[in-house]
Amino acid sequence: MYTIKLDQFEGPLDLLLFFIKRDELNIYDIPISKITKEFLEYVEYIKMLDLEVAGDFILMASTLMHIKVRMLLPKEVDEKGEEIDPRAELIQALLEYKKYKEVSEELTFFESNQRKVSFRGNYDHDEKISPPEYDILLKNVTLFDLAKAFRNAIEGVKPVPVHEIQKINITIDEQIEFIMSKVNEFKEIHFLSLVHGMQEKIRIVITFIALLELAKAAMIGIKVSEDFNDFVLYKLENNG
Amino acid sequence: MDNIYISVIEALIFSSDDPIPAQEIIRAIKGIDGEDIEINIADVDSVFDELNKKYEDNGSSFRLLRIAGGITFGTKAEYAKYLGYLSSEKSKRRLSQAALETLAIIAYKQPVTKPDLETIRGVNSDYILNTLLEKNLIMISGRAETIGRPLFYSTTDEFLKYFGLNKLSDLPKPREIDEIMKDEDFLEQKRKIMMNLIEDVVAKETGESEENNDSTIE
Amino acid sequence: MDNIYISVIEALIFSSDDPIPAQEIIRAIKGIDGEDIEINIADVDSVFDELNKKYEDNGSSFRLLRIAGGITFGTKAEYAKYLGYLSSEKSKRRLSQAALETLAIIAYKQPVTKPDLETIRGVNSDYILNTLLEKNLIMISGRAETIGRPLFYSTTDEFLKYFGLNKLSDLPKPREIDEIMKDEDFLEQKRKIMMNLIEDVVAKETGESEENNDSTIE
Repeated sequence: MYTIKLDQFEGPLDLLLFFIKRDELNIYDIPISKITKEFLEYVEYIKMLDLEVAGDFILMASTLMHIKVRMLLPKEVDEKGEEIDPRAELIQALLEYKKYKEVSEELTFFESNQRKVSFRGNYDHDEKISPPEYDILLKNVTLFDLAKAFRNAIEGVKPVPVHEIQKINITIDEQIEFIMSKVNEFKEIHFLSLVHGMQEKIRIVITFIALLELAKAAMIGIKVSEDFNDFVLYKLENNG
Repeated sequence: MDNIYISVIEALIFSSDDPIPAQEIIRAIKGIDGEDIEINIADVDSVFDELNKKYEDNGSSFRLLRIAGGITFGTKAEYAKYLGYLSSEKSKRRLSQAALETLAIIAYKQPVTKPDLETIRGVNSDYILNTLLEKNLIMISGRAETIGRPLFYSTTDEFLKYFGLNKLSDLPKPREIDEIMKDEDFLEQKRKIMMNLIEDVVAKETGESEENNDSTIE
Repeated sequence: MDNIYISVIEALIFSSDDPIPAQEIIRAIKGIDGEDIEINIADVDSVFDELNKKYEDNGSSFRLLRIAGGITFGTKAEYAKYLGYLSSEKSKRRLSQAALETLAIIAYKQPVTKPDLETIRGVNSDYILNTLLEKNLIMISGRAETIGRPLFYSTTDEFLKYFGLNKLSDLPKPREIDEIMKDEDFLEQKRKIMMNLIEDVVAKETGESEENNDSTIE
């Protein structure tokens, strides 16, 4: 057996290509018995070395055995009546693998050349001014914008210590009326100014629910305000 | 000093990850071309001036700076707004690690509530959730039936677009990632088992089963 | 395009830590100076040539390169040995033959699944895929619709950068199988391997650091 360094081979296909090249074999007429015998010798050797890749080599050994057995049996034919060479698949696999192996050798050149190029190492001292206004990208009102504005409104209410249970008489219908009157009066009104002066959180909550109802029923419109913690209610012309 | 070293010094400053001290420049040149090369700190200093004069004369947008005992390149102030525009654009596109972690938890466990998310991450996640909502990568998708009825968070279509996914089920499964990441020991184990199996097959095919000797595999 | 933008373009490229696409340069300029500024891709292309001519004329050690669909500054090859002396980055290991082979298959067949990759290579590729993912040379790019819906792998921009390619179509064309057959002696491959060997010997002699372990070529 030739002494070859096993770690030179990337796998069983690579090893088979080596045999074919070394013995100047015709890849389309591989002497399966000979090559199988030799391959198995190497598999024994690999197993002895307990190499990680042994499993893949044994799998190939088993493929070679299959082909060897099929070569001894009567020839199979395909639908066109042509004889099937049991080696055909293996040949295809070898050529396909070789194609990429060749390219990978070319890639080594690109790698070598590129290793000679260095890129700029330090960017810490470039002068930069980041304009904050470019961070604003929002275009449409989303549920989140709405919810955030609402939360800000809630947080704007100063907590007052309350010791007695107060009953607040307020209904959604009342607030719907309240909103409609404001919207009709001003055409446009910011949510924060709408709830300005409301002392109880529940009143703001009810007002908010009321405006959601109105928006859902297309009685009013809602759009973004320049202040992203707020939004604008506006009168819809067809309801005027 | 030989004039050929002007370009070498320029290249060394350009590619150094930190401001490079003159001493280091000299060390590299002597390290490659020999200790007897004539070059000293004063040479590096005059190359510094010479290069900066060249950049000034040909209207370059960068120049050499002395920072923390070393030399480095920096762009000039007049381009600051253009560079700032790009870097703010970039930071918008780049997700921070924390955001990515949060996004990942939401993506895999959705719908998920903030308390559940914070249990997993071990830190308060208000700010990150807000950022992700603002970037439209996640959305509020409902409410849990548990105490306090916390909000559910889920990922958006924008999220799928950001990661180039067609649908949520295209996300790599944690199991698949494990499989790629599992350590070599495990692979080794698997291979040994495989070897055993294939060996049996080979032995049977070749009718040599009686000689078969499994001594290589424990 | 106004000539003042030559320096702006130079600054934008110089200050970008990734190769910057011409589109992005235009976006930054229009973002700052207004959408009505006249500048287009052809302008950026001619500034590219103009600047490179300037660097060539005044003996600069770096020049503009087109990599991964963008523009970036890179040093000229003749300074590699000096830079390698100081930088551990440059003396890091080359990719192994197994890694190159796997990358070649992914690059040409992308997106490709692990089973397909392993069929071509004939070996288990978990470990190598993990390595390439960690190095950011490949990425998970989706899922096949075939049974088991295996993950798809594709190459990254980092891959293009590693090999100094502007786009995937700049990759060397694989030979057709018929052609491979004609060249039984694999003469071309032998010549290439020899050239690479010589290159490495030269590099070592000129003092690449001893950590540089080109284990791929014996």
